[in-house]
Amino acid sequence: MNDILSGSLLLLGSVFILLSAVGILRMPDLYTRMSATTKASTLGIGLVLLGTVFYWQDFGIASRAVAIIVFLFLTAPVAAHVIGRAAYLGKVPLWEKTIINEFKKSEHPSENGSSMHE
Amino acid sequence: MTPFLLNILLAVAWMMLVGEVSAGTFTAGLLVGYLLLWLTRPGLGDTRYFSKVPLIISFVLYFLKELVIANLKVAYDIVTPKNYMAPGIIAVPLDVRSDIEITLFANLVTLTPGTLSLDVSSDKKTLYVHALYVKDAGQFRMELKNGLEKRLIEVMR
Amino acid sequence: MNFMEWAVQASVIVIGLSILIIFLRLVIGPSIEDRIVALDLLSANAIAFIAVYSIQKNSTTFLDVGIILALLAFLSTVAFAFYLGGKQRP
Amino acid sequence: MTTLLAIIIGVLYAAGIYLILRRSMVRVIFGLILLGHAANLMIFTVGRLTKGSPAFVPEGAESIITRPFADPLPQALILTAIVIGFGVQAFAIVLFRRTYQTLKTGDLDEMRNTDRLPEKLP
Amino acid sequence: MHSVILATASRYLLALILMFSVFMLLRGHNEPGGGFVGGLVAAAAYALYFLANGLDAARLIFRFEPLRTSALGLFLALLSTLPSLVTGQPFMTAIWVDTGIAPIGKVGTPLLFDLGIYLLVLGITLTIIFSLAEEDGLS
Amino acid sequence: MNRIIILPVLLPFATAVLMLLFPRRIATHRLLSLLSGVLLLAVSSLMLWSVLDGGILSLQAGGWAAPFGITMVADTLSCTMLTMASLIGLTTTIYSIGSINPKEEHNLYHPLIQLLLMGISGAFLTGDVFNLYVWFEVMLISSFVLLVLEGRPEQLEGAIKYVMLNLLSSAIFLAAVGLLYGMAGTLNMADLAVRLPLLHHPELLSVVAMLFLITFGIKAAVFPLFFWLPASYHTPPIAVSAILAGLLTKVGVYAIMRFFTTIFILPETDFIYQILLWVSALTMATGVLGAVAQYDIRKLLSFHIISQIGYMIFAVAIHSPLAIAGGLVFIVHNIIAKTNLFYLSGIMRQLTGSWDLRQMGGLYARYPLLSLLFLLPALALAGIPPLSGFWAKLTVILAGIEAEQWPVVAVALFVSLLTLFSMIKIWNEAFWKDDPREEAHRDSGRHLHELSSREKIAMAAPVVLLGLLTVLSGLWFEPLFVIANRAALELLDPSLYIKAVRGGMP
Amino acid sequence: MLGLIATGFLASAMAPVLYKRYKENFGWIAVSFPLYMFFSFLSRYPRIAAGESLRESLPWVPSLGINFSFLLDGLSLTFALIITLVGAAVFLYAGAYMKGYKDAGKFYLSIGVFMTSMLGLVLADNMLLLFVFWELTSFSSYLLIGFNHHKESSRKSALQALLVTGGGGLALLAGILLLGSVTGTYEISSFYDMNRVITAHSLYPAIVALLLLGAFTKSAQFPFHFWLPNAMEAPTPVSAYLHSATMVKAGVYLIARLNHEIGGTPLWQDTVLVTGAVTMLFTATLAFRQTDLKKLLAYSTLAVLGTLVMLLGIGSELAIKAFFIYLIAHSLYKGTLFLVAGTIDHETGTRDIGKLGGLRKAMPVTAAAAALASFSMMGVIPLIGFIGKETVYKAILELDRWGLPLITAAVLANACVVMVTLLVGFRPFWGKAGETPKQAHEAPLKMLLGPALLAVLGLLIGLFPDFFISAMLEQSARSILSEELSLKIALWHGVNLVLILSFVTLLLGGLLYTLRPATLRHSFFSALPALIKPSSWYESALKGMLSFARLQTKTLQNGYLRNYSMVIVLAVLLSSSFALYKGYGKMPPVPDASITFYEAALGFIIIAATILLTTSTSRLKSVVSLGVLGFSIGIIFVIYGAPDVALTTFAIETLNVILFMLVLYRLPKFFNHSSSSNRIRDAVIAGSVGVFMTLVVLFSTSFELSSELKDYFASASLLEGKGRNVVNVILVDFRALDTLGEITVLAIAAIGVMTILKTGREGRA
Ligand code: NA
Ligand code: NA
Repeated sequence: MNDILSGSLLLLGSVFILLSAVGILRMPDLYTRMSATTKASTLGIGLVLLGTVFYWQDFGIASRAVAIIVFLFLTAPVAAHVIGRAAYLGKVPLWEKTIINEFKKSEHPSENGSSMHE
Repeated sequence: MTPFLLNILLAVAWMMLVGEVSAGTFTAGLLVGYLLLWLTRPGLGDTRYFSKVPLIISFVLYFLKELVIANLKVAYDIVTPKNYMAPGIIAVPLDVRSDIEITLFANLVTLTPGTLSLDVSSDKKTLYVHALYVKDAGQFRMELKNGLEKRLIEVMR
Repeated sequence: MNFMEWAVQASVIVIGLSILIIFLRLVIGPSIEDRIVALDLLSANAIAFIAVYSIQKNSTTFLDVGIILALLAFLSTVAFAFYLGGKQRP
Repeated sequence: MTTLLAIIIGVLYAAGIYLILRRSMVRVIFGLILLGHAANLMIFTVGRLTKGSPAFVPEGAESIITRPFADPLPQALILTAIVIGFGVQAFAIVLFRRTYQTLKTGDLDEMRNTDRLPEKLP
Repeated sequence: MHSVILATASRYLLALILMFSVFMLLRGHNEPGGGFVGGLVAAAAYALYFLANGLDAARLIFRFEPLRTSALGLFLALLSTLPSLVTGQPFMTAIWVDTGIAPIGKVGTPLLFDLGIYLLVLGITLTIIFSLAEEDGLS
Repeated sequence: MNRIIILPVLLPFATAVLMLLFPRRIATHRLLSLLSGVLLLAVSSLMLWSVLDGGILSLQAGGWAAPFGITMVADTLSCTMLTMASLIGLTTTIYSIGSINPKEEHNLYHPLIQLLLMGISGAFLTGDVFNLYVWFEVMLISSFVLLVLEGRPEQLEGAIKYVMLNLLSSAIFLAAVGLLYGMAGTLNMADLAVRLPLLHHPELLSVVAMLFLITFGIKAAVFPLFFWLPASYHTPPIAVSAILAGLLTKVGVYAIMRFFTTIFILPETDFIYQILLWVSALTMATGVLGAVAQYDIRKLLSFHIISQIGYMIFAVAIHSPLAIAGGLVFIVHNIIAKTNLFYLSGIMRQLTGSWDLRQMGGLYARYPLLSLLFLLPALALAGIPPLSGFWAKLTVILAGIEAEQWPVVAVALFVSLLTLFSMIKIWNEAFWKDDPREEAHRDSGRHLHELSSREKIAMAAPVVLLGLLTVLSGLWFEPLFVIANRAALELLDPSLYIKAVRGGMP
Repeated sequence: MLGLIATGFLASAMAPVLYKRYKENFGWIAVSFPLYMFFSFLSRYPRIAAGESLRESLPWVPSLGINFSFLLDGLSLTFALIITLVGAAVFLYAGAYMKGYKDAGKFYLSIGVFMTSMLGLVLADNMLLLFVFWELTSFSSYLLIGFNHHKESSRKSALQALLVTGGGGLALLAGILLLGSVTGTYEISSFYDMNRVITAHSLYPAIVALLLLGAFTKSAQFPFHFWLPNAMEAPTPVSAYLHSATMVKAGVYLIARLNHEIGGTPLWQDTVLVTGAVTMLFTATLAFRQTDLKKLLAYSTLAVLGTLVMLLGIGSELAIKAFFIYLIAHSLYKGTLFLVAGTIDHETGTRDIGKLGGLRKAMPVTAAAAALASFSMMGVIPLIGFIGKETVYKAILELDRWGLPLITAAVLANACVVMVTLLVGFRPFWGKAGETPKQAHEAPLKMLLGPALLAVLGLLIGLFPDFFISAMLEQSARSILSEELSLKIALWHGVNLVLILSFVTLLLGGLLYTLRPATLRHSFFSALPALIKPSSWYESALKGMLSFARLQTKTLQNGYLRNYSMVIVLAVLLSSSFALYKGYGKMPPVPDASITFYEAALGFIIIAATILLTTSTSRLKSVVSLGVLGFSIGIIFVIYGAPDVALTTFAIETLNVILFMLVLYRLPKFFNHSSSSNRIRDAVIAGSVGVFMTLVVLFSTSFELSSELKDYFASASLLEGKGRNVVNVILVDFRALDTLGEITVLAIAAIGVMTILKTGREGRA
């Protein structure tokens, strides 16, 4: 029974991970990639780890797996934020079909550097 | 969050890490936690915390629901060849005030698929959010404020 | 092969595939931020791989590596962002 | 896998050597780092590979002789080598940075003053 | 780079990661980890704090002079070798205290040695990072 | 007595740690350095005496029997090298007190020197191949830092080459150690000596031996691997140049000696000696020609190091008892004389304000005593009897003659003539020639009376001491030769070493 | 004798101090030292004359067979007496001559060391001990030639003398060592009866060549003669002492000393004879063009040295007799004449014979001494020079081979010597007064005593040869020929061919003297000796060596780091491939080629990231690739059971990223200056290294490794190391010493980083 639960969680998680991977390949610009996919990945990994919790059913292992999940959920959004912010300030272009942009450059007068592409 | 509560939390976290629930590990956790809090004291500032366990639980459940729904939505978009996206960057005025509230809110927004907190204005009154499915900017703002932000404020205050 | 073994095998392959796809993004870019995001995702997926691998090899010691990996991947992403956001530095 | 690792090691060595033969300072640093990786992987590989079974004495047991396990000694050597390598690399990177700042060039071909002979024939 | 979100997050992460680093240090004799990784993780915590909050804040919160921390680490490592000399055994022979402590296992000079490594690694990593940051005027 | 072996490593380490705990107390640093220097010299001499008296000492670090732990071994060779290292450590410390800028002392100069000595001592004493790598790295990184302590452009430039090429050598070293373990399953030198002849698959031995040879060849600065040395050794403060020049390359030679007399003495690795033979001739020749072409006294001396390494390598290539003894005599002589010459060049620079021989002059007329002090190591280096260098040259060449290596003997003799030539070049330019500059433009140099008595004593004492040693070891050569002979016999009969390390083990 | 030598060195060392105290009067003190030695040798004369040899030995380096062994026999006594006697004259003379020199203290030190070394050389009974003194004479001679070191020509000449004699010294050393390895001893008296052993040995030709090379350079034989005239840069007492009476005779001494042991073969005798004869004639003709008093004397000295060597080459009893008389005669008259030349120089300020004349009125005593010595040098009866020349001619005439050419050469050479004598010994004192820079006065007593003593001695020995030198001669000849000889010396033998030849020589000399001004104008005569000019060979050799040194250094030490790295890489590649080929010579078996999907993916990523890193044009992209690479390698460690290594790898990679992010702004951008052909070349070499390493890994993993250590660690980790993590137990316990070194490296690296940055800030401030 535990195997079934655990195996299903592994599979489900893997699917989310794959989806996110496909997403990152398919999405048109950096922002859409980040908006769409980084969390799917986080969720997928969380599910896989949950799978390990159910596989071993050991408090020590469970707490370690949970620690990873908690840590991932704490850090993933921050990471996405800092990169998204850096990209925007570094003038990584938006997809041409972006319909609205309320983030005015004047908010950040100091940001006048060119793109970070080398 | 008072340092004391934080200390307790760290002690619990310690027990989890060690993988053994006992008075010994808890005491060790308390000690380790106390030491670390003393070390990191300047960084914590003055925060208040009062226990709202039920609120927290319902908030977590709400968020998980949102998370799964949004994930599925985006997943559908990824696996289907057609693109439903209408992305944009929206300025969301903030009611949350403290740094920790802003951070939590922004991170929860980011964690939800389809949205990404790009930046907080320097006066900390506006959050700029990149979203995949923007039909109406005003509506998007209201959904975010009435849903996630409202519940977060309930939990935090 | 029981279900669990099968699930583990499948997961390993699926995760491996995902890693390859993300690596493709890392190679393509085009912006440096794209590559950094890809790197971040690669490390995260590596955690998933390690978790599955630890089930496959029935060895829990690898899980600790996952924690460190999560922590450090985050740190390097922040470092990259720090650099990218550092244009205004003297 | 040993074969694949042998090839990987070869590629790492080749790339490392290629990079340290460049004129551009930063590439040379990257070359050094690659050589470090190559050496570590090589020690690991020639110490023979054992999959998925780290050298830990399990709870309750007193030795791990009962099952095949990865040789811990090469691991300990690599750990030491990695750390030493890191220290040395960090120093080298900062040295290069400082040199660039002082000499205003990143072209190693322009750093030939210490080897210059006096112009006048004796 | 100043982001409220990162700065706030880093403050809470600092304690968490530091705790994890101590954990890594203490059980390294039995599980993956040890003084070296522990020290690196601790350094990573402060590095994160520095990246988010700047050099001055990071120095303030670290409280000690990084190089002295390394020196202290070396000193502990040195200290851990002395009992063997005093007791007339070959240099660096481990001396163990009989009673074990729950998560750590047995306590002895190797643990002291590991603690020395921890402090040294923490100290030198921060020495390097802080020196570089200072050089770039990143206060 | 065996427990004393760790002190040469522990003493400088402890001293450095104490200094690092109080990084700003320069006066304390000096005092501690001196104290540690004296103690180290006492300890290493005691060890040498003890080894000569009672045979090889060994210590199993951590109490783990060989080959499981790390063994430290003190035989006659390592004790002799160690004594030399501690002697040079002490003299350099004294010399530094009079010559190093206090700013550098604040930049942790003294702890760095101690750590350098720690690395050197470790390298001489360890009986473990990987541990040798570690000590090499300790030595290297401290030399890196010492090299750029002042941060002048030429130091940075020299350091880049020094660092890069030495790191390349470390990479090769590491690979060689890995391969060796992969073949023999052990790292203990004595254990290797026992196991290597019994290997079922010895095919890779020649490759591994070759890699070790190249690694140590780079450290020892032999042809054609020496480029890092002349590119960098003339750039740091002269006290640093002196200690690096005196000791670092010799560690490489020591390693070659150790490895190719104790470990790699198999039919598979015999071709190495042939390679060493030709390498030695080319090293002697290219080094001395490099020296001849120079006008910067430090560069000239740096190239000389290489040339002299050639003689030591020649000795290893012959590896007869006489040759090894001669090689060791050469090392001892060279450490003393070469370091002394670097010290002297620092004094000459103080007095003339220049490193360039063409800018110097008039020293013979102004400072006859200094001239005499210069002549001692200079003539010793050129092999003029009865100074130490004569015996060094004599024994090595005699060994070459006995081995009937005529071409290399011829090169060695000719090179010694060129060595004389280049020493005379310094003498001619700096001492005999009149000062080329007008009296008014001599402000860059300082007159003797302008130096404080601390500077004078601290810079002169090492020169006098080493000069005396050069003379005394020439006049009373027999004891040195007896020690060297003992070392050679130990080296060429590894069973003693093996027995000391592995005890009763089969 | 050891005591005497040791005293000599000690006394020399005290000379500068004493000189400082006694200044002007030091000459009188100084002379006591050689005089004391002279008399102490003289006191042994009776025993030696009685056929005794005195021996002394003290071990020095017994392990190498080197002892302080001394031997006083006829040969060494002759030399010792010459050395000390001429030394006394010179020391006394120098007391006045060196008055004006600031460095007179150093002069006495050097010349004292020289004299003692020279004594040691002739007394040594151990070849290596002899060599030690040999080198000391070379070096003290160097210091004395370069005494006027502010002059470039002095420095040059000193260097030249040192290089030539030093080079010869090295040959001598090699010869001695060879001789030692053939005979098993360095004690000269020990191989006294080993002539057969030595001459039959296959190394004999080499030994002869090397020993003679040493002797010829020292005694300025053709083609090494050129250093001697140049050595006239030395102060005149030095020239008198070293470069005519003593040091240049060291080579002659060596040949004489070893003649019995090594000689007797055509190789030895002919080489010596021909070299001596060529030197005699060639250098004598070179004197023709000289105008400087000292140069003239130098060339005549060369001719004499050639003659002495030639006589040893002839090797007959008569020749040895001639050798001895000539040796003594020459030391006496040439010493005198050099001192006289010095006096003239000192008093008039010039040594140019064109400017000198009529000095006999101002300097009567000097003129008398000069005349006496000159007659001896010309071979005029009844001086010792006459006996010398007579015996030489006799010895040559006795020869059946080469008699005629040799006698012709000898007469010609001696005619030149006569001419030189006329130029040096008479011309300055006679005729009308020349225009000299200084007004000439008679020299002070100290400068007169020496030359006068030597000149008178020349006369006395000439008159009573039997009394003075016969006994010594016999004993010396015994040392050289090892035969009991009874050689009576007489001044007058009646009118015979030899006497006629002597007469012809004088006439010819006078003729040359008178013809000289006219012939000198003909370029033919001045060009003649220049055709063969070994000194220019020396010059070009020196120059060539210097240019080659420069070229080589420029080529090798060219400053390009990538070339340096390339050489090392090639050294590894070529030598190790050779070693690999030697070891295996076949392709490796492929071990364990099985592979899972994720391993393949990992391998792909690592290789791709490496390629990305290598080809990247952006630094940031490179850092990202490096990150991927590092993390992937970490995963390999995870897969193969090395969690601790993986942890460390991840941590280090992250730190590397942080480090790069902090410095990247301050690092140069990538650029590509290398030509594409360079890049291809590098890629080929790098690729070859890669292939080589792959092969090595495959080879070394192709068999099982049985490691005793692995099992030991596993079993001892918990029981004795008290830990379950074996790797960690190794790090902090089994191999804690490694870790101690490792953390030391880290600490030093941190200090380095801090220091570099700090000095950088201070530099900018
Ligand atoms: Na989101
Ligand atoms: Na560990």
